[in-house]
Amino acid sequence: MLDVDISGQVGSLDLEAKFASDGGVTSLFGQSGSGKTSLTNMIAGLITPSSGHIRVNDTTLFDAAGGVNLPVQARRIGHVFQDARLFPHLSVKSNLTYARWAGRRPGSRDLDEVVDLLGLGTLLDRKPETLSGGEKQRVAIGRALLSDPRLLIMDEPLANLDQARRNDILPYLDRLCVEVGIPILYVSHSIEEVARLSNTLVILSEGRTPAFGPVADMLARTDLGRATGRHEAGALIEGKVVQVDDVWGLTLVDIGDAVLQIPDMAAKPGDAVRLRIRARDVSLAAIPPRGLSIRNAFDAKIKSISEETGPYAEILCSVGDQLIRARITRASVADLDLFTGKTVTVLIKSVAIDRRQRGPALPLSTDVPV
Amino acid sequence: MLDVDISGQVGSLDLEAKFASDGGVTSLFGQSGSGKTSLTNMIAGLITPSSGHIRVNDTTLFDAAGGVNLPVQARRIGHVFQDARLFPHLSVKSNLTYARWAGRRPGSRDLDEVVDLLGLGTLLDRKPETLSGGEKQRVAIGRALLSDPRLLIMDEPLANLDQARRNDILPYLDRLCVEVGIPILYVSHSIEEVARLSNTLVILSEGRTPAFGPVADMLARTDLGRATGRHEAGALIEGKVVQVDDVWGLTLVDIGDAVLQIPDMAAKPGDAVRLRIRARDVSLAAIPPRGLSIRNAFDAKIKSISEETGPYAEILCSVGDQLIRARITRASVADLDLFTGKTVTVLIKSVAIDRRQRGPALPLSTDVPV
Amino acid sequence: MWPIETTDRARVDFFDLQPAEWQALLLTLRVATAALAVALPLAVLTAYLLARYRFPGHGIVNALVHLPLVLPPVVTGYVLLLTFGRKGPVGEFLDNVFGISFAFNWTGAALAAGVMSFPLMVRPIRLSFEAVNPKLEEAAKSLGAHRLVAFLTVTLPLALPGILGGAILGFAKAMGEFGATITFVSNIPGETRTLALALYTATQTPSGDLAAFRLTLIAAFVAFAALIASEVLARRLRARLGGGHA
Amino acid sequence: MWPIETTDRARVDFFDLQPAEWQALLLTLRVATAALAVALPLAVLTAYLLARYRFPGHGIVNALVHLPLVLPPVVTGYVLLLTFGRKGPVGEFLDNVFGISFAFNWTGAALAAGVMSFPLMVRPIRLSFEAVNPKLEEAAKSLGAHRLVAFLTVTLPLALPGILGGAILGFAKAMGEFGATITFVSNIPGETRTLALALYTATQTPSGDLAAFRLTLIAAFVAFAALIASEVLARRLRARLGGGHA
Amino acid sequence: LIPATAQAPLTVFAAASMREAMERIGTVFEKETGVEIVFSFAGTGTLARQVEAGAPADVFVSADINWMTYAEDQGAVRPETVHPIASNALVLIGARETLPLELKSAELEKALGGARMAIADTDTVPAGRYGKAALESLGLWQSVATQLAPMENVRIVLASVARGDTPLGLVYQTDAAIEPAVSVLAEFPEGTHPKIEYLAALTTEGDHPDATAFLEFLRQQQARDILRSLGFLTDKMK
Ligand SMILES: Nc1ncnc2c1ncn2[C@@H]1O[C@H](COP(=O)(O)OP(=O)(O)OP(=O)(O)O)[C@@H](O)[C@H]1O
Ligand SMILES: Nc1ncnc2c1ncn2[C@@H]1O[C@H](COP(=O)(O)OP(=O)(O)OP(=O)(O)O)[C@@H](O)[C@H]1O
Ligand SMILES: [Mg+2]
Ligand SMILES: [Mg+2]
Repeated sequence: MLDVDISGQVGSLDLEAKFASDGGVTSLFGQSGSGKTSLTNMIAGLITPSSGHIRVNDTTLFDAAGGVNLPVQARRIGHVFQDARLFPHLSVKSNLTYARWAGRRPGSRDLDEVVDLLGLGTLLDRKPETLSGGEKQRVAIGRALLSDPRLLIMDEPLANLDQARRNDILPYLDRLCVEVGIPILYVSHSIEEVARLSNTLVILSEGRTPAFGPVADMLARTDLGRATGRHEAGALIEGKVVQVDDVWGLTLVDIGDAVLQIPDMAAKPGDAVRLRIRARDVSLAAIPPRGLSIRNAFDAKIKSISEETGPYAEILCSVGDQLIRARITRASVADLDLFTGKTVTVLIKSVAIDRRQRGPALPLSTDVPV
Repeated sequence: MLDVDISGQVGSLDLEAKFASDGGVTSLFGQSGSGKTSLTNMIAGLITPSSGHIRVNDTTLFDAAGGVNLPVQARRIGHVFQDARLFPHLSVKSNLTYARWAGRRPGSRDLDEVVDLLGLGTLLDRKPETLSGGEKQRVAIGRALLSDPRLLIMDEPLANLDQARRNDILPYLDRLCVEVGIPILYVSHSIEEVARLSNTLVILSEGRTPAFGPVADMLARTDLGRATGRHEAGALIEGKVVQVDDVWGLTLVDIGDAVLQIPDMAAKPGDAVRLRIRARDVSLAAIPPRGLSIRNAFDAKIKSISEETGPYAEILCSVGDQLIRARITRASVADLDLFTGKTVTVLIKSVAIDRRQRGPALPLSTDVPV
Repeated sequence: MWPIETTDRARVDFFDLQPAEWQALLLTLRVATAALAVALPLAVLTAYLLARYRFPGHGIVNALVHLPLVLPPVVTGYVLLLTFGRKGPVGEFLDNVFGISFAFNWTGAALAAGVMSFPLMVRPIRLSFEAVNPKLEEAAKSLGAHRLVAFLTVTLPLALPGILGGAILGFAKAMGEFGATITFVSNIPGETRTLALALYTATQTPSGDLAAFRLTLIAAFVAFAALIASEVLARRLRARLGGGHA
Repeated sequence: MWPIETTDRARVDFFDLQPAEWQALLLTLRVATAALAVALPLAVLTAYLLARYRFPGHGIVNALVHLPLVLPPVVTGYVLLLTFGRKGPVGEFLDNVFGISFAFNWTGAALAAGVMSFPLMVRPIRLSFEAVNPKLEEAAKSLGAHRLVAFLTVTLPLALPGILGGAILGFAKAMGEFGATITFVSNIPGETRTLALALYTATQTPSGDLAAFRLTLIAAFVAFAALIASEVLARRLRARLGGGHA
Repeated sequence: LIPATAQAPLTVFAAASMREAMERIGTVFEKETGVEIVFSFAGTGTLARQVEAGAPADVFVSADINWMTYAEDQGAVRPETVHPIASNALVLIGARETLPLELKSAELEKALGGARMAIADTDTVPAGRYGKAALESLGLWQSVATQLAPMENVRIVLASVARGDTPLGLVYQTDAAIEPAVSVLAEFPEGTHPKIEYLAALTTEGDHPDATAFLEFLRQQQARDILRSLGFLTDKMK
């Protein structure tokens, strides 16, 4: 649980942020200079807001009215800074274990596990100065993970990392959140990462938080196009695994009025899953087509059509009580004679579906293509 | 023209790099710690290789055999460092214009133009310390752009920038390369960026360059899956604009045996274009379907089918003398009864096609979704 | 200056500087300023060389710089006398060729002060140079700045807090320098009798206590003023340098 | 030690230290080491306070620290004599309560050396503290380190080059301190006659020239050794600190 | 640290200009009595203030009547024990083999040739004060006052003249006697300056049993011989 309602001045920026989340991963999303780092610094206790409060789980970290202002070292926040801020005089290993020997936080996490996850095995005796950009970033992540935090703040932690490494780390963070119950405040410019990882999305724009809420809702909102990056818009679909097809490596997911086939190798029947379906990956057909490699085809009802200038149109369709967005050309809207209320066939390539898992007892989601 | 063949030791890394490119954008791609920064430092003259040579256009920057080793300041390389390395005591403006007043490089580029491009207008009087991460990065880019370089080295320049800003900067770099003819050496972890921007792709792996070549060829190579990130594989298609449909905002591109419709608003008939088509966006049909929102459907012949373990299969198809890759499920390969030599219908959503422009006299490519 | 009640008379007398005190004060400022003006650039150069280069003789230069600190000032003054005195090898040369004479005049006092304060300047300046990230100079070069320009526009400004710190130590030392000065250029009122020498003179006479006390106050006051000015300057500098942490 | 040809006899004599010289040398080392041991921690503390905090009296502390530099050493020595001497208020108190006496013994020499070298230590150390990025201490705190721990594990080690630099200046000054020492604790062989004082003593008569020269060499030699050791240490330190630039 | 037993060395605070003489006398005294002696040499003023501040000195040897009087006034020395042990004369010196001159304004001017005359500091160093008095009484002060180079101690005056930095210098006869590189050009007649006397006394706080013996020894023939051999005058001492 994260409950933030603060205002304050940072340089020329007038920050006024208000949002709440139920734990899990809360993503801060906004343009460069919108105040993301400033906001995280206030939550971490590095900048004192002028008013408001900050609560994590049941602990009040800051409350201007109540005169509460826990010092940084008492907040137990694992902070991955945007600039890694490694200790230049300490070896990688001493950096990683700093919270243990200097912060007296024994830490429940295993050093070896984190070292393996981040691929730091061969770097332990090195000094930060000799590390590459991505290596520094990984050490910074490891240092925060090992600090036994009750909240993890990660300020663009994967910016300099390659896809393979991201694909290792993201599920780990997911698991940390789900299994260990550590909430994460995640700053990222990558809507991919945000969509894949977060439960709650907070939009930050010029120091304000014009909107926040469950990530699915937020990604479906068209009024936030500019902030979230329109072409990355999509929908999150809730479903339940009904069957695992080991022969073809496919998993069947019941989403209510349809069953989707997705590539997956780690699901069990009965698992609750969330699927991210990007608007650009959804095609529509006026009549159910046959003989396509596209495996997912089901009927849906057009709820709205937003035609924009330019070549694109955004179609919102409902399947049962869930929503799916499609982006097609305006030309196709005309060709297929689409209108609100019409029933169309939604086509989604299996390979284009991202799977995310939620719920405490679930196994770790694996390295699926994003 | 860029011709690099060097070897040297950097810390524990044994670097041995050899590649050449015909100018344009050369992307260095490799995992964290593979030696990208070290290689760029050698080219920039910050690390002296133990042997080999470095040539840019017609200038030899380094030649161990010939005893040539131009000092950094004589190499005229605009270097965007991975860590921004702004001058902390100078204002943003003085940082930007440093090459002019301290390097005595008058510079052909206009300060205002660069400031606008990078959105630095309100920051000119600020000190670097007060900038946000992305703002620092933008100033670093601007500083290099304004240094009148004959080669631009950019080490993950967009890592901390949001999509909108990237979409502003990438076409500018493209134009710089194409119109002004400044070659760019670009380090990035984002295959999107690499695919969109570069002519030549150099793979770096543990200090070696196992492969380099035109980006289209490289992305089509399946043996580099690990390095390029398999799910980002795709193909580059050459074509010529035959018609511009202003009504629907579509451009028709003749790719030889087929005409594709892509969303575009800035092309002229006769323009040569390159299209990037990702394998995950390509569907196949056994028989030509009808009534789909998918606008591009044309026949192609299956050249090969690589079935992997897991759910995926990669199909290589030929259209005229060009190649297109499709990634579909193994299940669909069986369902559609695909085999090498069979003629199938290739389906590609218009909205999924990335356009890149090449050739000197072409107008600037605009902000298209990636 | 403003009307003074007669009862304040004694106090006023105490705070009014006597001509000899004025003379010593002005001379001290002149000597310390001249010492700083000549020694500081040299100290910056020496500090930079020691910080950034390993050359043969590095250790010797370093040791020579510190020598005036280790030897009793009288010895340093004596060596100066032997070298720069009218009949000393260097002194004679300078006198004949340039007409510069250090013997028994205020320039000699400045020379002594400069030599004695040199090690105090070099060390903090050197530390500052060492603390400047050499990568910034690399960045400057990559933008076309030649070595000297890169030094002048990047490294030097970033080392300014240290240079200021060194300058203060040096100035304070130059103001207080006594042993080498009296040995080298003797204690000539108006010419080489700085505050420190005047103060010493006062302590060496049984009845000089009050005079010594006054002179101590004057010296302390000037030092305070210089220090406060330097603190203000340093604060501005740090603000301008953005803490030096980009 | 090794067989020596008789023709080398004079040379050997010259390089063999006489008992009095040994005594002075050992005393000097003892005094300088003791001065450093006591003054350095205080200097680090003072420097940190001056660097990181603005408190009322900041300027005064800063000025007091520098005062021994501005005043002629004789004055400082005299003030010490009046304060810490057998009949001085502090001296009497310390003697009565703790049985500590600085009067005319080597601890007094160490006190004088410590006071005189204090400003030379504070300045470089302060500069080093100011050069440490405070964001690193923030990072340490965010990892649970309490203020003092963060200081001890991050700021202090990163400031070590400056502390070492200050220590060297201080040690060199302590070795060469003369004016305040001779004034405060006089020139008693074996007790307060350090190398610098012995050197002065030797220069007081023409027949002392050779002795003075020898003593100068000894002092210079010790200083060189200390400097070289410090350079080696500094180089190692810089290597360990990774240049301080992460 | 100095054990308060009879074994403690006898501590003598002596003017730095007496160093050679004192050390020689001390050696003889040690040999004869077996009493260990320790000397502390510094400027007379410094020593006087230290004795006043309770320095562990048993005997104070001053090169200057004023400072001895000061010490007496402060109760630092026992007035009844104060007595002269030697006296000295002032001489004008020049570089070796310079011709003697007469103490006349014109001759001094000529010898100086625009350069300075080295002298011990006329305010702080006894030799300088005596020198000033002598020059004044000879009517020379006016003409040379602006051409003086007052130095911190006599040794530097000697060195300065010996090296030719200053053509003339004003020092004690004892100093001139030991420095081979200078010649005496003129002597200042007795009476042109206050009596140059070296005085010794027991300190108030000193409690060394052999202190009185040393004080006595300073006046005996052996000590006088040593003092004379170094150029001090002892004839008029009682
Ligand atoms: N000390 C300061 N003085 C003036 N402006 C400041 C200061 N500190 C921050 N700012 C401004 O406040 C804004 C928010 O900064 P912040 O670092 O929070 O941005 P951000 O959202 O993290 O951006 P990025 O994604 O680029 O890291 C920026 O425009 C920055 O320039
Ligand atoms: N001084 C050094 N000592 C030891 N190893 C070093 C040193 N400098 C670099 N390395 C190692 O060389 C490798 C290459 O570093 P480089 O900075 O070139 O990587 P990179 O490809 O730029 O990585 P990234 O994408 O993370 O920035 C890294 O593993 C790094 O740890
Ligand atoms: Mg930020
Ligand atoms: Mg790198």
